[in-house]
Amino acid sequence: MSLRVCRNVTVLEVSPVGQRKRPDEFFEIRLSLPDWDRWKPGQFVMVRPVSWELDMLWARPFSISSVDADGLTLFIQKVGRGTARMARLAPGDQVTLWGPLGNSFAVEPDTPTLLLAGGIGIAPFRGYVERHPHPENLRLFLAHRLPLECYPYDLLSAQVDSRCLLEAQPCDLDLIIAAMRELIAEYAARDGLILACGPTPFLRTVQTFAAETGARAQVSLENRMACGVGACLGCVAPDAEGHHVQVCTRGPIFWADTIQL
Amino acid sequence: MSLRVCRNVTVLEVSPVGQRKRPDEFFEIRLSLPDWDRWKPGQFVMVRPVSWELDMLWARPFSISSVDADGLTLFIQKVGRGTARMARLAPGDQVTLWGPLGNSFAVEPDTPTLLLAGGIGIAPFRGYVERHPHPENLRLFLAHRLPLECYPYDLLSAQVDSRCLLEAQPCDLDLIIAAMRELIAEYAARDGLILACGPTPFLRTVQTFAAETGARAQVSLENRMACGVGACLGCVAPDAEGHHVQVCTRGPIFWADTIQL
Amino acid sequence: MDMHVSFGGLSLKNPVMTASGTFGSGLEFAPYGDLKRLGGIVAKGISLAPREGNPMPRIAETPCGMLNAIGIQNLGVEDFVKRTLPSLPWRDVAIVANLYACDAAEFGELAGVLAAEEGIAALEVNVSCPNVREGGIAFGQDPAQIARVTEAVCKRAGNKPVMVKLSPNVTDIAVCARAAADGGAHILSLINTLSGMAVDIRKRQPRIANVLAGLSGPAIKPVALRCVHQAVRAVSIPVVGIGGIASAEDALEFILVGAHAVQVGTANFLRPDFAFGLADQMAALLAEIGASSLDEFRGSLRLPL
Amino acid sequence: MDMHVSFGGLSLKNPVMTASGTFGSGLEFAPYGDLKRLGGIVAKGISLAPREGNPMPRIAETPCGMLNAIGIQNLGVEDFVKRTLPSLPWRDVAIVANLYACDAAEFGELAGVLAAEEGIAALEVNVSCPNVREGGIAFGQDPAQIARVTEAVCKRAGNKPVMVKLSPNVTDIAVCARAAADGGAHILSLINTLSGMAVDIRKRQPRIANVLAGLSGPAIKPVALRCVHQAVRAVSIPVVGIGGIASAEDALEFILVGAHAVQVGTANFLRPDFAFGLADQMAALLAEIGASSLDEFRGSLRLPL
Ligand SMILES: Cc1cc2nc3c(=O)[nH]c(=O)nc-3n(C[C@H](O)[C@H](O)[C@H](O)COP(=O)(O)OP(=O)(O)OC[C@H]3O[C@@H](n4cnc5c(N)ncnc54)[C@H](O)[C@@H]3O)c2cc1C
Ligand SMILES: Cc1cc2nc3c(=O)[nH]c(=O)nc-3n(C[C@H](O)[C@H](O)[C@H](O)COP(=O)(O)OP(=O)(O)OC[C@H]3O[C@@H](n4cnc5c(N)ncnc54)[C@H](O)[C@@H]3O)c2cc1C
Ligand SMILES: Cc1cc2nc3c(=O)[nH]c(=O)nc-3n(C[C@H](O)[C@H](O)[C@H](O)COP(=O)(O)O)c2cc1C
Ligand SMILES: Cc1cc2nc3c(=O)[nH]c(=O)nc-3n(C[C@H](O)[C@H](O)[C@H](O)COP(=O)(O)O)c2cc1C
Ligand code: FES
Ligand code: FES
Repeated sequence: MSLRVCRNVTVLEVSPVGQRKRPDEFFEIRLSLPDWDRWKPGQFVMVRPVSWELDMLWARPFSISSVDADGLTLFIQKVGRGTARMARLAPGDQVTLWGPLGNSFAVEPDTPTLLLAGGIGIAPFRGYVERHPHPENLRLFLAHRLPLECYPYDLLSAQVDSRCLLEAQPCDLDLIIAAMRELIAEYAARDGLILACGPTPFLRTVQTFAAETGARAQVSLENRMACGVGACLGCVAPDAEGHHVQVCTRGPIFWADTIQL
Repeated sequence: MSLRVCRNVTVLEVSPVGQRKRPDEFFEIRLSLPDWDRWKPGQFVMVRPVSWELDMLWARPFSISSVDADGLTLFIQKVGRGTARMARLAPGDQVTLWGPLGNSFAVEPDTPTLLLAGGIGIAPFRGYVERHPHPENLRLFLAHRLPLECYPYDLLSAQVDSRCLLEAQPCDLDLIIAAMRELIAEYAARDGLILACGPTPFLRTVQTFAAETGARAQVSLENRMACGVGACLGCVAPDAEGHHVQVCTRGPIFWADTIQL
Repeated sequence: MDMHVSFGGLSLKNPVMTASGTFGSGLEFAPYGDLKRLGGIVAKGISLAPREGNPMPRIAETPCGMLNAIGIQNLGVEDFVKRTLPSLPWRDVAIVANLYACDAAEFGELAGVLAAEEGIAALEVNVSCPNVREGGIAFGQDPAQIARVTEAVCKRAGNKPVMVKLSPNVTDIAVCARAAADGGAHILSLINTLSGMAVDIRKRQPRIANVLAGLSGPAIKPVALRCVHQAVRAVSIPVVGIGGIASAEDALEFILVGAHAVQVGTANFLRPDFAFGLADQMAALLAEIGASSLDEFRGSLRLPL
Repeated sequence: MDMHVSFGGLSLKNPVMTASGTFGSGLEFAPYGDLKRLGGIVAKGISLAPREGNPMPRIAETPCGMLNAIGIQNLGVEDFVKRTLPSLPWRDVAIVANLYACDAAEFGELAGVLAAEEGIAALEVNVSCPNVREGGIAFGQDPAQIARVTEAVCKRAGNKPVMVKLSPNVTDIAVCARAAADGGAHILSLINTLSGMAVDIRKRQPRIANVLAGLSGPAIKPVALRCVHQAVRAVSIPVVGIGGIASAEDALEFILVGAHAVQVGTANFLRPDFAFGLADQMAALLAEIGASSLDEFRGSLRLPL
């Protein structure tokens, strides 16, 4: 039954996103298909360029952003040494890839569903929107720090009702939090579904408002990972009872009330 | 007075030599000029691609094969991890380079001079021939294991009297040694100058015959190096009295009777 | 080439084992290869009672290596015996239990429980618990404690071979090796991680919540080889080499200095199928370098006089 | 930012020194930068009598590191004092002599010769000589010997600060640090290299003629940081951090755990001008991360309760 594989795949394309303002800070990477095609939005892959040899031992986890007949697309923000080196990959380079890994976002076709993306957290929602049977039930909210053109926002806003807020100065954060509170309350009232992906403080905000309003919310965690398969216990988070659970296999997606952030 | 510098220079071109038979085993690499131009044949540079980051800490030493207005040419054989990674450099890549380092081959314009090259040992002789005021006094002998097209032999044989012998099977080695003995005896008799560059066993052969015949011979050593500037004492060889001398600064070229191989 | 090895009461179809804590229970890696291709699986550290392990963050990447301070998170020996062991292919691959406790009595008790299990091929003793009474120096850094713990485990190990895993964080590994051998160990395995640390200059905090952590991966291979070399010369019992193995060549380096088998740890994170092909690659490389057999190659390092 | 540091009787214009054995006498690097930009230069190891050092090969590359067994090749203290020292810019940059001997008396004698030299800013004591009578364990691995050697050097050091360089190859670095402090050391420097080894599976030989060699470079940085962290907490004398520093960030990590200065070793081989710009880069990085001064930043690591 296992669909997970580890393969060397080929880089097809590395294209900067929003390069005008932030050269190379965000990029999309297209990889040749490993021999799996069943995957669910919210799942991720572990990726390690073969050229890394012995330095930087760990692969890096990335949400599957989209898969089509030609390949697998990841959407990546350069935040450190590994992603910087990945931005320099060229077509033809080999990367070791394993997956699809982890669980996936709940899909309730007829439920009003709110997608809350914090920055690069928008990555998995591309696949979610593409695969959703009733995208008209979806709404996207993006809180972003960098110019909008850096994110695949246009792609999504063409398909679903979307809204975004820029955090340019500290006071913007209050606006964003207020907007999130309002949205979460609205979806709680409609017995909707809330899915969130972004940095930990962003997820904490979601968790807090969901708890306050009783909203059903899922959060996707981005803990540092070494193995991605549940073995190293390096990625754990405490669940509601304080037991350490692996984010890579028991997550990365958790119901907001089952995990401590 | 010091001419030595350390600079990041740009890879202009990486071209395989004799690729048909041995893909990528030999290659020529052209680098943009560091801001020096005075160098002498037999000197070398230390080269470390910036992309190596923290793995493979040491730069690799290579003889300066040729320098012209556009750049510096090295001629490299792939023998291990470092040279393999250098073969994958692309135009535009940055490498850290310091030099010119070490001493140089004796130049006696009017003396009959024999250049003995063992395989990749031919590299410095390209520059030696190009810079020699009377190339008609030079003769080249190349002992090689791989097809001739892998070496810059044609380039040199167009300029100086040249001869080569292929070591394809064990018995060929005897032929090569016999040829070397004969050549060295001839140059000893003519009070000529002998310059040798190649693997250690090759240099030992030169040393032995030079001692037997009283020939004046210089050998260029290829010890493993870490600093290239005489500081680490990792590259030393015992001189005639058994004192350890740095090959990088006191060499790489030694009169054959002053060093123990 | 025949890669089968027998030593110290263990019989393995090839000398490649996976190292404790880096391969989960083994089952996590089943999607990526056939567990039966491995010589052995050392399960993750097991204690008598369940342990939650250390707070997060627990891992950090370092040059050619990594730090971890997992803190032996596990569900306890009862869960292991009832739920994990039965689902492992223990008839076809040697399953080694890795025992963690903080005193000799507890080690003995743990050994007693595991020794009763048909599915366990051997017991590996992890003596890295910090000895709080002695200022944080671990049991495994004190030869007398190593001997005491080894004896306690051996007494309760029944017919299971006992493998004592040594720490490299000692002045003289030979003394520790002899202490374990004197305590009755059948096999030594080494090295466990080097004690290390990493800090974040921006947050002005350690990168690992536990502050101190264990360094593993290719960075430590030279230290591991040195320790194995010294241990092999210090004792007559067989030795399993661990530390930084990331290729067939690395594995053979440990065999060359005299190890009977190797354990692969951090390299399992390079790619989850890493360990499965290693024994075949070792066999091919042995043939390529002209070794006539694994036995002939083992310990054939020529030292200067 | 003001990068000047004074500690233990040393006054440096910035906290960047070059480590012994990796920077020659200093003069080898003069073509690549202005020696006066350095905080200090620790000269290569000096013994009373000239030494040829170990046979070749003496160095090998390892993952993110290197092994060396140079064996303190040097022309002896007399040559150093007469020929090297006068040509160094000792009025403008602190020149530290690195003393190597195999017993306390010899150390004392060496210290006496060097203490008389105006051009020497401090004495660094390298206690890594293997103690043949005690089975190859080095002086530096035995706290009692560390104390004895330190005393012997201090007695003859006149007004020169004495810096004792500790080995990481010990069970408890804190005990060694206290031994040196008790022996009268004014400063500790650490770490020296980790004991390691490399072998060639094709030749079936060690890659280093001496078999055992010292591991250095980025690979060992986590071990070095841990040792410095423990030493800083064990003693009240100032500590100089060494091991794997290859960037301004690395250097600041050592300052963060409490080091007063750092020494750069293997990174000098990355490029010969490496050390010259490091202090400026550290200053810029300190400003970037919001530190108000070097003093404020030093030792400001926040540990969990
Ligand atoms: C399930 C999952 C899905 C993810 N999906 C995406 C995605 O689609 N696109 C994307 O750009 N990023 C994604 N991430 C985050 C991505 O893995 C990290 O940004 C990346 O690993 C950083 O590597 P680095 O070497 O560049 O950074 P490092 O130099 O290792 O670290 C730089 C900074 O990033 C933080 N960091 C490092 N590793 C991780 C990590 N694994 N997770 C979170 N933070 C980390 C560090 O703490 C540090 O602050 C995902 C993470 C997880 C766990
Ligand atoms: C002064 C000097 C000039 C040189 N000129 C040239 C040249 O013009 N062209 C050229 O192709 N090569 C030249 N070499 C040799 C070249 O430096 C080595 O082939 C290279 O460093 C090997 O690096 P690697 O990482 O590929 O090999 P490694 O993986 O490090 O080693 C592979 C094999 O090469 C040997 N080796 C490694 N480093 C050296 C070294 N520094 N010197 C000699 N053998 C080594 C090893 O012992 C091993 O057998 C020169 C060496 C010196 C000292
Ligand atoms: C994440 C992680 C967890 C580990 N857990 C254990 C453990 O539970 N018990 C144990 O004896 N060793 C444990 N180790 C040590 C390894 O088994 C091994 O001895 C060490 O990592 C060195 O080998 P390597 O360099 O191949 O990883 C762990 C290592 C890592 C990286
Ligand atoms: C080639 C080489 C030679 C060394 N020689 C000495 C020496 O003579 N005396 C000494 O105290 N340390 C010596 N060391 C150790 C360094 O000074 C330093 O402590 C060690 O390399 C760790 O720092 P690093 O990782 O920055 O290199 C030497 C190191 C190397 C690499
Ligand atoms: S990343 Fe290893 S357990 Fe999750
Ligand atoms: S390479 Fe360092 S002294 Fe020659």
